[in-house]
Amino acid sequence: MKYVWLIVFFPFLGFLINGFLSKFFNKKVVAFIAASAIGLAFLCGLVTLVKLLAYPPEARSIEITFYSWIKAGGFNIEAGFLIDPLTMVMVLVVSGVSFLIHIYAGEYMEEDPGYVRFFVYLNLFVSMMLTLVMANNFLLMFVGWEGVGLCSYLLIGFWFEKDSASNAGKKAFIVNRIGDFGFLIAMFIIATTFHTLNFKVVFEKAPQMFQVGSGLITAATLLLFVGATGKSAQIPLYVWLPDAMEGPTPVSALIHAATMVTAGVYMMARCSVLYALAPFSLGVVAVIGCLTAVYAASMALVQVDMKRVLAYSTISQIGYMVLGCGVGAFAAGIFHLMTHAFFKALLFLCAGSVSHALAGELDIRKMGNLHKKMPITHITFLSATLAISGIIPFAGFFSKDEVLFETFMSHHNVLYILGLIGALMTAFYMFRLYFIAFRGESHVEPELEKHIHEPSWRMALPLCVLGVLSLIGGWIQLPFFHNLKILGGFLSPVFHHAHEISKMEEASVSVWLEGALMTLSLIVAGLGILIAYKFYIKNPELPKRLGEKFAGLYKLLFNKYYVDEIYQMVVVKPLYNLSEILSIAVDQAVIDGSVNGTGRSLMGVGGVLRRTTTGYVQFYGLVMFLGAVILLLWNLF
Amino acid sequence: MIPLNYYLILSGILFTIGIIGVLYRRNTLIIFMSIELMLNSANLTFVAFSRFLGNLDGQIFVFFVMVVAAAEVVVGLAIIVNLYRHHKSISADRANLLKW
Amino acid sequence: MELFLFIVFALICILSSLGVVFFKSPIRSALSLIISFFSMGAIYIILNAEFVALMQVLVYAGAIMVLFLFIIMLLDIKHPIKETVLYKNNFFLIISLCLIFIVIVFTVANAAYNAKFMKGLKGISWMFINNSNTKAIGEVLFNKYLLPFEVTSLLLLVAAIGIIVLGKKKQIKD
Amino acid sequence: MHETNFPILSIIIFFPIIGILLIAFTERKDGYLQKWIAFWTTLIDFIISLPLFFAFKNVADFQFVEKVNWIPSLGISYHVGVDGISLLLVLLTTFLCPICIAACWKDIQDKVKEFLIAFLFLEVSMIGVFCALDLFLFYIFWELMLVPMFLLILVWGAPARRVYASVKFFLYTMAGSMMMLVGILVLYFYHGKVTGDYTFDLLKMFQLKLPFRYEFWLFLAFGIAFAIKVPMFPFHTWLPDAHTEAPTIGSVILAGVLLKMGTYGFVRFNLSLFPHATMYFMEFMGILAVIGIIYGAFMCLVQKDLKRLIAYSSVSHLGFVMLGVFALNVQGLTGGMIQMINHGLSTGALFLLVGMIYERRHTRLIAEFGGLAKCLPLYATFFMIVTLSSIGLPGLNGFIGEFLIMLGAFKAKWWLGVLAASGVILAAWYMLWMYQRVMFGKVVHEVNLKLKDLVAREVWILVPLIIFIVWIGVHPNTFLSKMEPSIKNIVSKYEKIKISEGNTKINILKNLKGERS
Repeated sequence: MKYVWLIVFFPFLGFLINGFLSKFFNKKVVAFIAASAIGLAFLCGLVTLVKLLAYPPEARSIEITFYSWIKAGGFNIEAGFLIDPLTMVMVLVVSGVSFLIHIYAGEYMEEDPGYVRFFVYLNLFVSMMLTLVMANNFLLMFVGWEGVGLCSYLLIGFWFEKDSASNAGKKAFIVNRIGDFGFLIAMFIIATTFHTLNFKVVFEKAPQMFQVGSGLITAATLLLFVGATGKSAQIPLYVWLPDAMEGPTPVSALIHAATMVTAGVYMMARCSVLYALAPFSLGVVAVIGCLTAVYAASMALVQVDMKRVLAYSTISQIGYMVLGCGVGAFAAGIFHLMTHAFFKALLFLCAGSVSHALAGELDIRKMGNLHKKMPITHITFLSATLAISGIIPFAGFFSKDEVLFETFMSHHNVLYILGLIGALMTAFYMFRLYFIAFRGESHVEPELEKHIHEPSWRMALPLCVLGVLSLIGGWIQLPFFHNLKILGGFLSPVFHHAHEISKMEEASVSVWLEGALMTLSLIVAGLGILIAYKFYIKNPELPKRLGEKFAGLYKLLFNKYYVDEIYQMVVVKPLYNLSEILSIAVDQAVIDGSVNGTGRSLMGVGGVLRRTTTGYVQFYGLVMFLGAVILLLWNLF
Repeated sequence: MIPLNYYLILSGILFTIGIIGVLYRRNTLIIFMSIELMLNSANLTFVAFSRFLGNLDGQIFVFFVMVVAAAEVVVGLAIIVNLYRHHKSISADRANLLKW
Repeated sequence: MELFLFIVFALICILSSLGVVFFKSPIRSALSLIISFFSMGAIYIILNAEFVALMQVLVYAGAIMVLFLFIIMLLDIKHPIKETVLYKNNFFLIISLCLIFIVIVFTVANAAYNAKFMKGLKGISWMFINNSNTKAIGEVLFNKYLLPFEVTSLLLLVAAIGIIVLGKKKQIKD
Repeated sequence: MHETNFPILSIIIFFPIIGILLIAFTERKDGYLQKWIAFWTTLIDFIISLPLFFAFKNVADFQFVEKVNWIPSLGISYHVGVDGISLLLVLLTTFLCPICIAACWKDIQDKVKEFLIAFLFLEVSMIGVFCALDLFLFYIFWELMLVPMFLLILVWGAPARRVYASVKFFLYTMAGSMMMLVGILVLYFYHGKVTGDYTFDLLKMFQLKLPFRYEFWLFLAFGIAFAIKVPMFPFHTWLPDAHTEAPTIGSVILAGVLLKMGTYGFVRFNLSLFPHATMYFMEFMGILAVIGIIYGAFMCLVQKDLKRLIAYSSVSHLGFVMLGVFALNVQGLTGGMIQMINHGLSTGALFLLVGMIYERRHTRLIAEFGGLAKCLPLYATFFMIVTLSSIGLPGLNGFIGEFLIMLGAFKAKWWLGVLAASGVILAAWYMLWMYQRVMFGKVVHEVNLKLKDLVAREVWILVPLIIFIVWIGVHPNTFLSKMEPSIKNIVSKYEKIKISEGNTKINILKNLKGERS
């Protein structure tokens, strides 16, 4: 168990080697080092998992501290790692998916000049993500939190010649920073009330010191949620994710699908005890999660860029995870997180191989019946689409159904219905994408036509592995056989503390009710697919007619509800103008003015006095005599 | 016996006339003469007080005043000569080089 | 009797000094200055300070005025300097200040009049050693005031050097 | 407080004078010999100061104290010592100086001899200020420090507005220190009147119990001098001018060390000598500090000149430090102290980087640059690391300071902490926007393409700074433990007051009136 720090150390070592010694290796070696670093981390993760399973379920929470990081007065933070089932799930998901993506990226970034720099940033990202996941106190998690934000800034703005890329990077970092502002304030509240930031201590002391629904805890949890919205792109602070598609596709696959965006969900799961103590903030979380799901899905309906569609679908799927956490079913949230990581990464990688084949072309209107020329990509893409829309054997079905089931069970009926609508839309836009891109007549330009080729094995292998995972990923949490809920059982010790507080009754659910709910979500998904089929295969001109009829609505959705423009107008522009005014009005005019003013006025007084030296001796004599007389008068009277 | 304050009034008047001469007249020579007049009025006060206080210090002091007056006049006139040589006139207005 | 003499000489002295200031040509003002010196000497005699009177006449009237006349002759000022207009050089200001000064002098004089000085009116025997004022003055001068006496000689030396330097013609610089 | 026989502090303070003498004897033309001499003197001075760090026992009182009577009749003594607060600042100074000399190798070509003498003299007075324990000696070093800095800006500054900037800097600080002189004299006479022995010794002043009225006005007198030096919000306009006109080394030292005089002064004098007044002014200074943070950040957004932008960013950073100092609790003060060191390192590095690009392009306007990352990759990486440290990215040094300060401020007044935290967002905004305009995007001006990347010398200037930036970020305790005890004993003074008088504004006013009646 002592070697847990190796998990984080290997990617960091990869970062250092590639960073400093890359001059001596060629591309192959660099890719190998990067991928092997992540592979080793994955293996260590497995070893730790095996060791963890050896412990009895309740004792599965080991904390290893290394050194005292900051010691100031009574406030002492130990840097260390906390190993428990939740961490293990995250570690395995993160390192596993990133290992596959590293292999994929080895091939994908082949002819890119910044090859080494790409892998350096990627390795740094994975090590930061692992620190975030395994940290034992809020501050170390915050280090990982911002480190991950930094790497996403670097990777989004990877092709920094493109202004749009560097702008997107800057936007991502600043929006994350706004989220971190909330996280920071929450940390202060926790630090001042509990005098420590260590998870174990805080989560033991919280229930004793505060009863359910106390104001302070609600404030802290809400601010933590602000941090989460920043990082996991929920309603207010999601604007950076669609622009983040400027980065290379493996980056989007790794960071903006599988790992970074789920950090917010992980943090909420980690602080489940605090959230249990504040039902109000749980409610807020659930509402925001559900709204984001529906809102993002609506926007995804009309997007034309493949990666933008996937970006919005990520936002909406995370909305589901947040909804899961919001209704108190943290295990369901994490389960959906895991399955989502698989099929969303797969979708992005397929998008990558399509753009690879079409020389960077991502506009779906210029694609069509690629299924014959790219069989592997086509099959894996199909499996991922089925998974995400929630069709029975695939992983997406089980995880999304679990979330919707928990929402229904905890009587959030309105949210349940919204969730269903979201699921419908998801199914629709995913299959819209599938039909336009792979089925239907080909709109590919003629000279690109012959260029389409199946990607080499290094790109195809990850696709297949992820395909299989997105198929069998769901089976570890089968709905009917409670004793067979492997993942649920595995995670339960972590969340039982939270469940005790919020007195979640493990209601014995009749099998019929569960079956009914499952069939209902199946029907909804099927409906979505049929509509998409009718729209884009049966009579392709139907969407165009619909588009004209609801032109207003279409334009609104297409321009992303003009949210970016609103933010720009409401927040960015006024702040910039304010500083402009401030700098001119206050700085130059008032302060500088007053300083120079005193200088000039002294010069003025000097000028006046200068007049008195007329040069005539008698004038001076007169003045002297005047002074003498005045003195005499003064003394006499 | 003439009381002391007659002498003081006399010297005061002489001193004032001297001042008028210095401040009013443009001719440097006249200025010098009025300065001599002022010094004399001071001497008068010295002698008057030594007479009424009953010790000789006052009169001794008159000698020192005379010495100073002599030195002053001599140097002053030398300057006037130079002034005249330079400006061809001894009017006090000429020397205003110090004017700002 | 003594009072009468004092008033006569005082008047002469004031008139002559007014003359010094208000005569157009410098020669006339120089001569009126000599008259005022003589009247001053007379007043000193009234005050029984013979040696000082003698000195006054000798040094002032004799030496300094001769110098003045000499300079006037040397500079042969033909035309008196045209006086700037009366009120130009703030004549009224000077007059007003002098009036104030006169007021001050009167008050000081009256204050002195009733001050303790009057009591000091002892006889004048202290002024004479075996009835010679000069001896008394010489005795005090060379005992109590020896150092100042030497310093004045130094002063005169400096003045002499000063004049020589000032008086030289400007050689053309080599 | 034990008297050490070996005068290590005096050696550190006056060692550069040996350098000055050596340089004085070299002729004018061989500039590089002079530079080598200056470099070696400052380096040896740094090496001598290292044992100071290791031999420093983590104890609250002053160490390495030397006391020699200077003018006994007036009670003035050459009294020098170091405690937790001033130790790290002395080390920062001796650490930055060799780096500055190395940085000015190509930069200063004319009148090198005078430059180096002025610089070494500046170093002497800087270290002197941090070690002086005698008010009179402190004031002398304080004034001595102004002269060489003034010359640096006046003679070697950018020819545009250097006279205006240097005169403004000089007069501004001089006006402030006049107030301080009055304060020192009032203290001197009051101490004499009360205890009978007229002395300038700081340690005796600590025991002095001042009535609130005295404390109130003395706090203001000292406060203004230090507020101008810090620069706090209303008094900061001299800083951007001084920085834009100063040569690279000038602004590195000005930002790296001179600004710390103000904050050090607040901690050493205002906080320790006038506890009641500090309690009274705490909220006011806190608000000023927060305004400084946010106002500084806003200014940075609109600056066109790179150096002016960094100057305003240091106004914002020092606003953080002041907030930490006036949080009046251990976390805030520790954060403030460590943030002083961080600011010295990161802003110093920023100015060095700007100096390097100025050496190549002879311009500081951001519009002139663009897409430098393509042609200067190594420069871009260094610039990125330093920008992140100044933004306060966790894992680097900026975060430690800012986190502790905000925590301390949050404990003192919760809304102060929240406002300060907003400063963090603004910092990210203007720094990244600057970084993007300079480094990313297409290369607009062709001349940027032909620029050479960093030379070995320049790399070796930046590497020590980066090492310390990362060290403080990863393992700050090496430094925090040194300053812990002295901060505790200052803060304990305030805990006693809080407990004894339940000090709220009202009863401070009460005892203010009490005194008067």
